[in-house]
Amino acid sequence: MTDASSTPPKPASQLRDIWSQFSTHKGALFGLIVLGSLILAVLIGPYLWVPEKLTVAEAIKLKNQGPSLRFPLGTDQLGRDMLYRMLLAGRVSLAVGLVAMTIAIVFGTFIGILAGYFRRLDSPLMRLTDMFLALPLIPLLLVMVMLFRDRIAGMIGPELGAFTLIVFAIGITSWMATARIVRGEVLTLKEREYVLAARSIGARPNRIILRHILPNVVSPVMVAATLGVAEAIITESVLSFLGLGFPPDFPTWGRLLFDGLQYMQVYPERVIWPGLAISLTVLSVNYIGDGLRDALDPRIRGR
Amino acid sequence: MLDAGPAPLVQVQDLKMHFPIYTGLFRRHTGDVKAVDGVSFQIQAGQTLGLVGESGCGKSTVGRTMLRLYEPTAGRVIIDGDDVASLPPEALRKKRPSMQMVFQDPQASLNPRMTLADIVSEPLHEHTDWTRAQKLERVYELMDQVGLNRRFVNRFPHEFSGGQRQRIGIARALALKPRFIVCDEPIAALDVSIQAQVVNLLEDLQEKLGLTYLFISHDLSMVRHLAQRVAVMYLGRIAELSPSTDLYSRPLHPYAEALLSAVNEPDPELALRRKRIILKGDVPSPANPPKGCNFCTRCPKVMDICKTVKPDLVEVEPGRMVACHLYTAAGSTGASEAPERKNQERNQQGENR
Amino acid sequence: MADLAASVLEVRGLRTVFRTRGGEIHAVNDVSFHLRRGELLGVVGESGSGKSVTMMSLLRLLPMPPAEIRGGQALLDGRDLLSMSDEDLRSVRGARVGFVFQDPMTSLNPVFTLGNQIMEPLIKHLRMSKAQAETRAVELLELVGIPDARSRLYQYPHQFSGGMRQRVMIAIALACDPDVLIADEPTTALDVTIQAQILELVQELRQKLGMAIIWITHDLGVIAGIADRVMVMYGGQVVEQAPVRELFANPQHPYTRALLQTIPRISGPREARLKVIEGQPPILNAPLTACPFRARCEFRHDACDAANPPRRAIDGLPVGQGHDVACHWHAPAGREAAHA
Amino acid sequence: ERGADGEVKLTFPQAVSIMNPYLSGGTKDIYASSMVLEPLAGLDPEGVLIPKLVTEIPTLENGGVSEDRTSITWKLLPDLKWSDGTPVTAEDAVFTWQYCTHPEGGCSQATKFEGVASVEALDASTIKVTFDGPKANPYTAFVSALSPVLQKSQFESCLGAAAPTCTDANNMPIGTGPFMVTGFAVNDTVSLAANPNYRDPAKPAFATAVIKGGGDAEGSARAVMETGEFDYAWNTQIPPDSQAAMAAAGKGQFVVAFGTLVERLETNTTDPDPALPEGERSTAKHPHPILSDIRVRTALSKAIDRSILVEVGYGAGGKPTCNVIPGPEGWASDNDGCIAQDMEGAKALLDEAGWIDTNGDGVRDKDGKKLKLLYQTTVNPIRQDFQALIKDWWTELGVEVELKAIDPGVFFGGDPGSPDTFQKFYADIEMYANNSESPDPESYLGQYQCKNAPTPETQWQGENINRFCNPEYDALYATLATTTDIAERQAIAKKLNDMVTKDSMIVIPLVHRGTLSAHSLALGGVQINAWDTEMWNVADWFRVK
Amino acid sequence: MLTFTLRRLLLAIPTLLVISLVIFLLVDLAPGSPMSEIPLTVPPDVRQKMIEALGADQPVFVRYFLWLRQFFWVEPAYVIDHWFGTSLAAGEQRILSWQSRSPVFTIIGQRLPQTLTVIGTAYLVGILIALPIGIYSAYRQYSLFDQGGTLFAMIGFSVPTFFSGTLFIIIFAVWLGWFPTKYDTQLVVNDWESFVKQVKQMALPVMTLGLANAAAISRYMRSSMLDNMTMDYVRTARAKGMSERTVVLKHVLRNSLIPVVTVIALGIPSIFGGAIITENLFGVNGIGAALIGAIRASDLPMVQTLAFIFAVLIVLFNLIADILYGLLDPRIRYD
Ligand SMILES: Nc1ncnc2c1ncn2[C@@H]1O[C@H](COP(=O)(O)OP(=O)(O)OP(=O)(O)O)[C@@H](O)[C@H]1O
Ligand SMILES: Nc1ncnc2c1ncn2[C@@H]1O[C@H](COP(=O)(O)OP(=O)(O)OP(=O)(O)O)[C@@H](O)[C@H]1O
Ligand SMILES: [Mg+2]
Ligand SMILES: [Mg+2]
Repeated sequence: MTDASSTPPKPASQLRDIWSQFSTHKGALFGLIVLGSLILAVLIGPYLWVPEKLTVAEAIKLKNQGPSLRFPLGTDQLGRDMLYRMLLAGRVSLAVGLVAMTIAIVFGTFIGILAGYFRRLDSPLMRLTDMFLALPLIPLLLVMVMLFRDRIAGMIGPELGAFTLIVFAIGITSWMATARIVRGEVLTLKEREYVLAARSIGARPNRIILRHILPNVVSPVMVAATLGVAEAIITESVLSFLGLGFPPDFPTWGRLLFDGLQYMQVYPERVIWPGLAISLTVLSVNYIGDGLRDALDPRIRGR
Repeated sequence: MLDAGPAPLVQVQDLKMHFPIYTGLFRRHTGDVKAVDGVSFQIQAGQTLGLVGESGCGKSTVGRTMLRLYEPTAGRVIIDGDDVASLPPEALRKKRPSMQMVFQDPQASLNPRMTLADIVSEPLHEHTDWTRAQKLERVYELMDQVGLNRRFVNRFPHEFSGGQRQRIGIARALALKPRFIVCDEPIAALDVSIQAQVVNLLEDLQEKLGLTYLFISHDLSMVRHLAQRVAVMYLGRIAELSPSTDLYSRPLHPYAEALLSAVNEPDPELALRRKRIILKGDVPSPANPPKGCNFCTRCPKVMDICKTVKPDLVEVEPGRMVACHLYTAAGSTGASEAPERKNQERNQQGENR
Repeated sequence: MADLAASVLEVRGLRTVFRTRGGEIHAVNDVSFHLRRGELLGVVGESGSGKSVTMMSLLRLLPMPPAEIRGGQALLDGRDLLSMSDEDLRSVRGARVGFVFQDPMTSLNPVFTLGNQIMEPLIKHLRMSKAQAETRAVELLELVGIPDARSRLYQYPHQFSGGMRQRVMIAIALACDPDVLIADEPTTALDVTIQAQILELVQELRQKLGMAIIWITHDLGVIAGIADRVMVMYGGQVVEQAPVRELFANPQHPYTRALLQTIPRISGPREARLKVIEGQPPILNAPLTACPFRARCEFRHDACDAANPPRRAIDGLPVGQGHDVACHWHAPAGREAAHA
Repeated sequence: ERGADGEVKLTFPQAVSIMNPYLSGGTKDIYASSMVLEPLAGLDPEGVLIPKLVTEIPTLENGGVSEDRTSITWKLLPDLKWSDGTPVTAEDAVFTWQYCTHPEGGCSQATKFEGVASVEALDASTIKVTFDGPKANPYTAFVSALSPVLQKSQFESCLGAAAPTCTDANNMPIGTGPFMVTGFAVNDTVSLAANPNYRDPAKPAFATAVIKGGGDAEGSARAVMETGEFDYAWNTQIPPDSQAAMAAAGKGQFVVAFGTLVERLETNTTDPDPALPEGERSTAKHPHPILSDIRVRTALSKAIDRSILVEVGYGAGGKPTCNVIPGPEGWASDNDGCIAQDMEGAKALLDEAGWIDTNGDGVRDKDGKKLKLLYQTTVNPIRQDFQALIKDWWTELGVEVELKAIDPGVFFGGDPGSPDTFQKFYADIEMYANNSESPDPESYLGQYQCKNAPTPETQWQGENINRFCNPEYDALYATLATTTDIAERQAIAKKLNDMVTKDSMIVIPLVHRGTLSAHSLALGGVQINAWDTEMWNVADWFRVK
Repeated sequence: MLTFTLRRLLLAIPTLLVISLVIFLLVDLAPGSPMSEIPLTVPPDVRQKMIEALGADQPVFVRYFLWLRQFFWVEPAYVIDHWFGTSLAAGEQRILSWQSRSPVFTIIGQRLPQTLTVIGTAYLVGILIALPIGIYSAYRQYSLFDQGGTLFAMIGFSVPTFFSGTLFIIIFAVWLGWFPTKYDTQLVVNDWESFVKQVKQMALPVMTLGLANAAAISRYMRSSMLDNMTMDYVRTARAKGMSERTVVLKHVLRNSLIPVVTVIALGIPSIFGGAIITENLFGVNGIGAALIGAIRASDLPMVQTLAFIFAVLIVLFNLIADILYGLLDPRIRYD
């Protein structure tokens, strides 16, 4: 059985394995392509598609136009090019959605693992979770904005400041579900025999958590992440609506959707574009999550 | 065989492991699962002690508590001079390389998301500061030792057969050159033809590296094959601790006797001739063991004294320790009479087939 | 003990494959056997040799997909289980064929009481009323030796020990007095004392009810104790089949021989070293064209690579009736040889 | 004929919280309660006084107002009854005065009784209001829906600190109006029924009325204009495009009334630089580095095309204006110099002021400082459109603009702890709308006195948002308070208006806004009124058959 | 189980007290004042008087303890008085809303029925839609139906209610004219006609919210079913000759429902919390609309009381979810 003569392989990079499995998942590829093109579009789109410079008076004459060659997605109530605005909005929305989701997931996973792994922390952390669930969101956000907006804006400028604050605010108010789920998983995982085995070789808790527990909570975390993106994008629009979000000349998909509502009946495309963009993002993140979950599981991989 | 070494490598003294039960409004501590309730034994360096008994009697708990995977309730576990049961955390971590464990379920004890290389080198990450290359070299060496093809380094546990998985578990245990290994039913989950491979491997390693084993199993024939001495456990206590040849030829404790009689011989001729003692009655809960002898609820030879007084584990014959009133009541002289009496009573309560 | 003439179950040329992402797995290859009324057929073979898949194929209990039954017949009193309608099959399952699965810990539904689970087939197949079914369920539990059966009826599986759960599984399988009981490693997960209790029970029931039993196990000791006839499987096919004494006394297939040698004994002299079967089980990703055991066989010769040996009788009786083996090599007869 | 026309259904985008206007300043509450509670006199759509509970409007001519203008005497209609059938007496008015001026009562209409020395019941039906000095405009107390008469017997135990605890009285006050409350669900629905004791036996035409609150302007408008579920919707401020689309459904019509509501830009004359220590930021201590220059302010105004703003935001509901007092006729200044956009003129002014784009980045600068402004307003789709348009124009002018939108609850909340209130004005420009509550703008113009500037010392309370301080203005305003001749008053008011607008460009008025409401075509008799409640003539409403 | 429940309930008290204090400080610290809805024409000194009359100028801890006293003593006493005709609460000040000067609990009492009927029905409808979709999607994994279900769920997640609600209004109220857009909270259901009216006016908000709820729950149901579909006991059931219907709808479903039911229970507080946007959109003046209105108006007593009740519900339903878990899953015991 042992064949010492053949040169043994070096431990291989798992990344390639994961990728090769990922790339066989049709849904995941679809998701990756869609999300990739969305990101690419919003990153370079605004440089490629530069709308014509119009004076206000000229633009107003062109308001509320339907899709045309000149304005592929039509114009808004001030005659601004919707395509350009959609692209700009996408930058913010995608960034907020992905970053805020990441913060929520990371924080939630962190809390969940601590609560699940260390008995002593369980009760206090779960009560903290209860508290966050019970806090009324809007006053919380109002307070955060009041306390930090100017300070952060002073440090890194109003736009980046708003971004940081919003992303942080959304993240900090949406980690609770993840924490609960992760805690539950960890409670069962830590009784697994391989965790015991790791302890028997003298592994420290941080190693056990990182190597043995964390990788096994990916699957529920992926689901939470999918939902998180959608929620973050929507929450951002609600925040903007409450004046807690980005400066008003900063379009985001959520805000375009919100603004478009007034015109929904007369110019339905005004809500369709941002709605479509949000749905596509969520759908693609969902499929990517599915694929990633499968790819990260060596038991499924290679089958 | 008994006096193989002057100083035993492993000494367990009155080890207790009680899992607390909390009940009531304020989670008051109202009782304990007495999984291990006063167990003492020693193992000489380079030898194997077999630990047998029925499911749930506390075998795994003994093994795990010895390695401080559970915090023992009481007792001392002296391994190579240090009392593991009371070492402070950092010292314990330093001590871990010298004592290792092979787990019952090879599938469950290997992280499904780690490759063979990761799994086997994990102890090295924790206890050495070798370079990658050095670690890899050691991994290969270990793989050779346990008979795994070096080409398998990048495979995941699910890509191995059960026997191979158990070899990975053994390689991991060997990585830090331990002196003592607890083998917690290392073959129970395996196919017969693979069981033999693993048992042979353990034997070979013991020979080559001078390892000391605590071999936990409920496969009595395997224990007989491997162990020099065997402890039979029942409900958290040791019922009998004897050299294996003596135990298998003439078990003293009624439970050991019943246990041995239940083993199936892979031979139709023998099978027909064997007499089995089928135990009746339910196994008591370890949270609420009977007052006297643990075995009194099912014992075919139960006496009145058994229901009130706990028998101690005493040496009734040279090298043979039994916890049973049949022997202790009669004193050391009564020990030789006991087997006779046993045979007479067999038909009264045990069922004879 | 067995009535030679009547076979309750006759399996002919069963083939089952799994279609997986990595290709097809030919788990069962041309398996044929029969089972007589009142007989206990032991099935042994190494892990992955297709024992469970064979038996589950009979009742079409495999998840399809990925499983696919490619051919063969399974005649239960002359009616083919593999081609009958789903509705008809359901009236066979549980009623005429009882099945005890490998793992007692997970085979019972954790959220229903035992009574509920035992009564289900009674109500469905025997059209009993609830009260009747309850009485019968108590009888069954008593039959499998569970004390205080009536109150146990309202308990949940987790309140039972492993051995008791296995007995409950047997009770469910026996509920409708089936003609055939298929028991898939019912005692592997249990320790010896409990195993002994169950073996006891099965012997008793067989005598009382006169049903035919297929008993899958790794444990040759168990086989030696209770089987009438033994079937050895390897690589998805039957490699040897013989009455139990004959098999232990005169094993023909190299695998069977090796298997008998690997096991340590509880009595007799202690072996210095256990025999092992070196090598890996075959990968069943294509239909067999050569002997599956050839890579590990000590008697390997050219014929083994050329063709998959068919089963041949070695005692003059037709294949399946007496002692037959699927091997190109002819073993010297006798018990001594087996233990060489 | 009373009660012949069934039910009339009204919807408000903001729900009614309370039916006692003295405990709420909210327009929704005042309008709703005006169907039940009535003042002695009201105002018609032209802003002219009309008697409600009195026989006639007291004037100097008829002797109702004393020669020295220190008292006014009202005469109640004979046989006037509360809806519970008890007679209305002068005592009720006296009580109302006591109620609102009680120091612990927190009366929101206290200004209505400002300067009132006493209210006496000369007899059962004669009420004499005495002022503590000559009063140029004596028609404050008991005039308009803001200060109706309460029934003494109902509110007697609700004086002062007890006022908020009288839930039943506050929610279901007994009044003299055409309707009486039959059911009240807080912040939701008010159910009303015709008052059997209403003074005109033929009115109201409707037997019952319902005011349903909640939702948004869009939804309210839709419920009248498209689905026809409601008869009347107050405050249906929606984009002109949608107005047109909804009107096309043919079920209802939009009506608009112009009062004095002006959407304006306020300029900050003090420096809001965050680098300044807290307490000095946006105070008179530091003049604004850019906006202190009138040329910059004027340029900013000139760059704006107000007609486009109107077209985008209000349609028929707005008119371009250059005044803070755009009406009524006679009070409004004829200043219209800002209506035409003058981009070139604006640029020239900035050049002249020394703001020149030296580095060619499109932003003017001076002494190394960029011409950069922070422009804030509340969250509101129309205001955000305005912000976008104005930013465009100013960018063209060479001004860099940073926009900010703030939740109205915070912006108008006046919480001294919040940096975002309009009084604190931690920005360079802010936009909102304000109006004079009565046609006579005296108190409204008082805002711009030096002493009214919000400062840290006053907890940032104060109406002089711009921190405008011109002794001339203060002096002229002082004469207004003592001038009684109407024509003269109007002249002074125009002058004051011009001082804050075209003369100083401290305030940059944008749009004279009307209130837009919608009513079903099946509802007759609606006459929208900007000077008093829109329900001022609800007794005359009827169902078109 | 009982001791477990009692223990958790006892533990909940300190938790809730801390939560109430945090909420209070938070709401108090939030910018905005009860005067923000007052027109600008009301001068500052009058505003100041009004604030004093509300007691809003008191130090924060005075107000907090006043609220605690009112919430835990006066209001219960008031209820007792109401039922038994005693006069425990005589002369005591109940919690008054700053915005409307009405007792907060009266307002909640007026609004609870709408919230429960509309949001509760929507939740129920959502569940009733979601369960079959989830079950069938899992049973036929990767089928067309399953893919459609996924799409439905994702759209349900990603489309905010303000969008779907407005869309439904335009389609069903404006174009088709089937349903009213404004909910009549005063409608009394006492005959067939008014019942039909009630159903009609509930249709749109229920549809809007039901869609969102169904999306999430169907996903949970599906994944839970998938987990259980491959369990050994399913095979046992088949081996007993049970029909597919029994196998799926009895054996698999019962096990799959365990986690789903707890998810559903955990979602129930959100019913009381109301669906702020939907309530607003359709004029269902429920708790959600009250909360948002109160927040906007900085109506501290109202916000505090609602937020606290909400916190109680969250803690309570967390407990109920745990207990349900124990009831549904006989393996779990809490003592
Ligand atoms: N962490 C724990 N908490 C509470 N009770 C425990 C725990 N671990 C084990 N027990 C109990 O201790 C007793 C002994 O368990 P142990 O696992 O040692 O048995 P075992 O002899 O190894 O059985 P098996 O042969 O089935 O592995 C059992 O009754 C078990 O239920
Ligand atoms: N669902 C499945 N998908 C793919 N392959 C399967 C599946 N189930 C079984 N197999 C394969 O079929 C072959 C036979 O499996 P089977 O379970 O019958 O073995 P067995 O003889 O019962 O082994 P054991 O003694 O371990 O139970 C194995 O190679 C196994 O990998
Ligand atoms: Mg064990
Ligand atoms: Mg099997």
